[in-house]
Amino acid sequence: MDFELSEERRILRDTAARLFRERYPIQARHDFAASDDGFSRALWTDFADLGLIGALVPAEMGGLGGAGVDIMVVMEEVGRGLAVEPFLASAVLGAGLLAEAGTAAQQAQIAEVIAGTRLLAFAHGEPDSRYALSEVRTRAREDAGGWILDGRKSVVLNGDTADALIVSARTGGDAADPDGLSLFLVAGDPEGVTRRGYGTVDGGRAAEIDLVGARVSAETCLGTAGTAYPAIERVIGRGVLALCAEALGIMEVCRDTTLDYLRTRTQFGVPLGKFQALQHRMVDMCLEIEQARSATMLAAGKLDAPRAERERTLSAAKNLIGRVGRLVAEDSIQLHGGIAMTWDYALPHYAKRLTMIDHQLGDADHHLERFIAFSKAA
Amino acid sequence: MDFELSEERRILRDTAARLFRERYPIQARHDFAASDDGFSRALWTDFADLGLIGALVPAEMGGLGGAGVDIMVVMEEVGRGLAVEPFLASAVLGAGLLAEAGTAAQQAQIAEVIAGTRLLAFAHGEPDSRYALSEVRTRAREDAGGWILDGRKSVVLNGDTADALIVSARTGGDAADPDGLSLFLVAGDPEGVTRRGYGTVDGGRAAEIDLVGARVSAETCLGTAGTAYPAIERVIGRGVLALCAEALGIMEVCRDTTLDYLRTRTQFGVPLGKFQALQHRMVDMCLEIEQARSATMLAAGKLDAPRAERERTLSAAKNLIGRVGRLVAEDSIQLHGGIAMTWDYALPHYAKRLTMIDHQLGDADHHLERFIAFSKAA
Amino acid sequence: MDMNFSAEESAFRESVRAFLKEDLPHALAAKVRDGKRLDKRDYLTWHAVLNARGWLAWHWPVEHGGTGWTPVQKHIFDEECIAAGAPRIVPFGLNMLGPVLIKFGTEAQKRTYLPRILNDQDWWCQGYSEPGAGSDLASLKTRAVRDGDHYIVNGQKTWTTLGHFADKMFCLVKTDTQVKPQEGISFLLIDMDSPGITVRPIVTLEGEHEINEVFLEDVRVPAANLVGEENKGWTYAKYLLTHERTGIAGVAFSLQSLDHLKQVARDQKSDGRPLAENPLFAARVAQVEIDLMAMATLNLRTLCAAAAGTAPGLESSMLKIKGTMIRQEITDLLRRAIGPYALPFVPEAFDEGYNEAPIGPDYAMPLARQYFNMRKLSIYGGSNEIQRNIVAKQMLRL
Amino acid sequence: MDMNFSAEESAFRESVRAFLKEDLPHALAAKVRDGKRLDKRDYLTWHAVLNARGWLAWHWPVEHGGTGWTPVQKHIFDEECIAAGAPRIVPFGLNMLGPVLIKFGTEAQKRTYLPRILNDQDWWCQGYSEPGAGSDLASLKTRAVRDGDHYIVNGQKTWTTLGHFADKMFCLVKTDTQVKPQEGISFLLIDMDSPGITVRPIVTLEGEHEINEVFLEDVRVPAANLVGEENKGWTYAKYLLTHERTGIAGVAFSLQSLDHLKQVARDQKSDGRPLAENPLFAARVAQVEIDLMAMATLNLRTLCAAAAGTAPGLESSMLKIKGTMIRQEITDLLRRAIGPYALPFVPEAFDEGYNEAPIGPDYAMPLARQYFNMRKLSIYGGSNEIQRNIVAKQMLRL
Repeated sequence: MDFELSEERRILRDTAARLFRERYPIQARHDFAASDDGFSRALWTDFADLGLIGALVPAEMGGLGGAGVDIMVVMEEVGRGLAVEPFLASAVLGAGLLAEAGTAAQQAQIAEVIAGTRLLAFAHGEPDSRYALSEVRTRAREDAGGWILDGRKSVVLNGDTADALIVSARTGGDAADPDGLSLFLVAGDPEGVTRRGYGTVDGGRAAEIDLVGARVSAETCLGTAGTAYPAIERVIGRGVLALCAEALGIMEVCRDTTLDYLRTRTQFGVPLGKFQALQHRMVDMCLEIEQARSATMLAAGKLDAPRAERERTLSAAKNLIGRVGRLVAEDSIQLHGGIAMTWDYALPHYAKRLTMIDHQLGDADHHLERFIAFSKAA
Repeated sequence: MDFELSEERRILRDTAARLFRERYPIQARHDFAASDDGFSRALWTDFADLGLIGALVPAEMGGLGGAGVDIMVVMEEVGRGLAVEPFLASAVLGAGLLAEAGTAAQQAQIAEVIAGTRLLAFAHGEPDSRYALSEVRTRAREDAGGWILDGRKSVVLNGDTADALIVSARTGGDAADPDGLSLFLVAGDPEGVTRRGYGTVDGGRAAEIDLVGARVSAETCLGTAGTAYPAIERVIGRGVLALCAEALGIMEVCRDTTLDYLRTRTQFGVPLGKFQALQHRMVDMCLEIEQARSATMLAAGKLDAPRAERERTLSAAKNLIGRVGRLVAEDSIQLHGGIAMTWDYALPHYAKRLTMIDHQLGDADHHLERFIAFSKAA
Repeated sequence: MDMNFSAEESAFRESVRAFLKEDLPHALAAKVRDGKRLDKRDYLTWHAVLNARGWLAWHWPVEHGGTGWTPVQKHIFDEECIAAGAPRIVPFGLNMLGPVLIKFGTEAQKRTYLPRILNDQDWWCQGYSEPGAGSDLASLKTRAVRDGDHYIVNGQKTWTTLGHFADKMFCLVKTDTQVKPQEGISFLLIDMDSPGITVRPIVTLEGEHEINEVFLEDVRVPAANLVGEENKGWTYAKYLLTHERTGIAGVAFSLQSLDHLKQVARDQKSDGRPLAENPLFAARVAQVEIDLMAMATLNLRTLCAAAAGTAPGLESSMLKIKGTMIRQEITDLLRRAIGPYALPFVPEAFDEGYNEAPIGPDYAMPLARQYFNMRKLSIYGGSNEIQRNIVAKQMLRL
Repeated sequence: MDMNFSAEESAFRESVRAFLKEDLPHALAAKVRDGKRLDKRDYLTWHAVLNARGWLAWHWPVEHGGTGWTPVQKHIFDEECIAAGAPRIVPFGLNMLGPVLIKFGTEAQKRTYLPRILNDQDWWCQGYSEPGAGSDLASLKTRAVRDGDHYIVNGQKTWTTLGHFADKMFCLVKTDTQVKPQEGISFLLIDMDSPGITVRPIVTLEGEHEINEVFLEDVRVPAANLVGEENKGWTYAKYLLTHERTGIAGVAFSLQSLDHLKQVARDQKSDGRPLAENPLFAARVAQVEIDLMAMATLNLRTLCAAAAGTAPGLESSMLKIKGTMIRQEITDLLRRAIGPYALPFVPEAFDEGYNEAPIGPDYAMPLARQYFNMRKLSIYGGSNEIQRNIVAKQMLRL
């Protein structure tokens, strides 16, 4: 057992940290978020050049790392920077699915994703699926050597700008059946595919996607039809870890900002930090963040463990991140008071992103139930 | 809507309060608890003479009140006094069952209960029933014009000293079926009835009761066999209210004791109460007690409402009492520090009784689930 | 003790319901229920409807145009209005300034301002908070210097809710800087169109403009606009802060939000079944419902006690603390209830006349926004920490 | 970063398991698991077994008879011992006084006392707390006055855990009353059979005798029993309080209790099904299990960092706070799990040789008692409030 980062990963972390510090002030972030793409293509290329995208993808697939620790190191800095670029959508989920399930031809695209020249998004969630991974009602039926897709995908992260969507659809089984799921790599919006893009509360972008008799070729299917569930679960697991690490980076910024505020803001003639009730809440916040970090490290270390142990540890981390995230978002606003209710202050934007992480890939309660289920299996 | 006590009830409250203040110092209470009976028969008679037992029993049954408010007024003082006498077991439950379900002949015994000369106990819970009211496996079968009882009753409050036990048994239906339940008034321990008495954590007494082929007469059956469930539910509801009110009295003592301690105990050269973190916890304790009082008042006021509304409000109160009770017990010990860990200080005995109330007639989680179930029905 | 509404109270409730059914404009109720932005006209419309019925100034004495309602009636009225989707009554003139003028104002001030409040000729805003002061209200820096029959006011106010709609501001200013912070404060009435006043919007974290900064530069205010005595303003401000306010616990809002939460939970699916049937979610909802049942009773207990002459100091702080905790908990459950559909953020969807289909279920779009907006509840009007200090001070007497 | 145990660490765990299987007396483990009272002999038996294997003083340097284990090894050892039902190692001599003597004692003191600790010739107790001092340790009042080559000690100590078993006490005394509270304190070693010492039991809320008051009246203590310098005792006391202690978070205890909780929940019935399947109860258990998984990792992170040279001041306070919260939460769930069977209170059932049938399931009787006893965790060893003060001070640097 060893808790230290290797020299290589320390360099990766410092590289990422420097980039965000120098090129990602909060106003730039607001501008990126408000642009048509909802992020900076220029910076995305720079991230690619520095290896931050590649670090999220397994080496054997052309990436530069892809282990749990790599995801943790990069995504923490993404969180600290409050970055709106599609690290999760394109690199962790998109490239991850190609790596896990794609044919050799499809996997060839991973290089472009890592280079930042091709953007992917995972169109999986549906209006009634909430956080259930196998709850897919979108149907794919074979027709004339290709597939016809019908269904609705909801809140597809960066789904508005992706060059290609990876669409999950049911080729067999019933609504919540893990068997019978397939993935399709759909590029260039064929007829019958409509995307409605919009901004999200945390400064990101997403899209609703309608598939009405959308015809795609046989080659778009990732791997063997009907067997996609294990790949989806593994890649969503990597996504969960990525979100946990992003949340950690955010929580540390919230903590540090609040500590600074308590040190410098005076009320009744003394710094706020002199008030014991606020001190104690601050201490509880700090120790819960350390707890959340520990759970995330554990999940990062178990990313390649057998299924039940892996999923159980991931769900434990996402549950704790959800609980601690709420505490940190709410208490850091409360300890600030009014200033944290204003758009022009950076903290509330961190708090909003932190809160929305609980709405991505399963909230605290979802993962609590999942933890219970996988604990029985373990 | 009106929140004031009537003149009559104010007198009742003051009478009870004076009696406990004058005759029930904590050392006397320890002595009563440590005696063979586990309580003071002398005081029990005095309580009877002052009308405190009668106040718990409906007037039309020879009692002196029996409305929700009466139960609340008396049991709050019982809580403040940390009394170990069988108010709940004999008066609320015992007399209550006779009143709700008994034949005229059986109801004639209510007068003795109110006079303090006859003690009843309700032998209902069983080793696997936990808090489920209809989970009764004890069987009664008809035989030669009487009944034969077989089963095991557990943690029967004051079951060791009761002159008669009211035993629930199944004359029909399956384990958890509300239908098919009957009650038997069993006096004088017939052959086949064994009681094993013991002390409880909160200074009370209880008994395990074995029924092995115990033969009782036809006249012991309360009302019509097989139809006891509604009466049990109503009387347990009165018991729930009694426990809530007792808990309120206890919580106010805990609060006042802790406030006093914070005011007078110095640490680091100032009274503990100067420390803001402790102040804020104290405030939260106080406001939660006010919440608990409100919920109990509401339940007292709805004791005669239609079933779903009544049970829902009772379960709401017991849930809140359970949650707030834990907070008050734990925080009042913590705010005191070491002294509250010692037997010779009064507070921990209040905390123990308060905690044990959560283990009687359903804990916070049990009543939360019940609240949900009855909310659907309401 | 009787925990049921009397026949008179139930009849009163019926009369309120009938009034709301008849007179609350449907389009307005729909805007409120859909979480649309309300403009100034919406509030004025509703005030006018209430005023026509004589129900606008419910906290005022009858002789000034109030209702003379009991606390229970006020509670019933509040509950029914909010349940029906009525906009809130803008409190600054009616609930805040009105009672102060009635108690401390000159006859001339009462004659001038009270009818104008009732008829909505003046929209008032509150000039208390200042940058740097926060919860430490007494440390304010805005100065008013007497100059003949005027005061010259210089300074800055902030968190001025709906100040961009206001015609007038009641304002705390420092008239003596040589004394202790809480002394030397005066209570002034200021025209918002006075030269030297600038109102700048503050955009809140959820992207809305509801609050403002107000800059005062050499603003001339007639000395007749002083309320009560010079340097005694702190007394009036405190009176206003502790003055009986039926709504401090927000019970009616919470009841309405809880009802909404239950509807949402019945509609949302979790593993193919209604979210309302998920045991964990159901338990969270039930727990806050139980807290709210108790709070509703506590609120009524407190209001009745206050009406019977007990001062509501400590109790009103308790109601504020727990009431806002409950409201915030419900908004938290609402945002959780909609799962991934908490994410979409389309501010134009809250404009009147926005006609595109909602993203996700129609109830989803305002919920995350409301969750963040409601963070303010535990901060403003004396933060919950300040309220705890107040209660502790009274309880511990140290 | 590697979150898995190395092959060496796993092999070490196996060797600990083998040792426990072989050498931990079965009757002793059964007593611990059934929640029976342990007597002095039980502790001595277990110490002797560990000492024979060279594993008694695991925190001491190898040259004094310690193990030289890494933090991970210590954690593994602790976890396995508690899981196997071993009694705790009595910490006063081994974990508290030992390290102080090794760092600050004279050669004579080390030669005299360290082997006697290892061989259990001396049972030590701790003389820190005093009535009236509580968490304000520095305000102590016990005085030691130099008289030739002796000190004359007068005063009173309290909360002296297992003091009724003790041969000796290490004790903080005031040797200079003219200076600030934290100065003028000295660290003395006192024979418990010295004339003038009286030990009186304190019965705790759950009816047990584990702690004591110790009265000192004109007790003569040889000056050679002074540890370090006169008036510098506060330094040694602080060293002892912040000295690395694997067990401060109580992770191994919590793991064992959680395991027990799960067994109980599988056995107990709720509405005819195992309590473990009740969604609310299962959620509570899962939540504390997740907290504990994180805490176990945090504990190891901290121990490794400390071993690598980072001082564990702030972290050890955090571990203490959260670790005790988790332990207390588990004991709370245990008492809830058994429903009405939390009530029976039969103290004689915890005596060795009690042979009557238990009331309710055999695991039920100690649980409420343990719940109340464990309230102490957040009070002693520096209350959780004091720990929060310590962390806040370091974090905020105000």
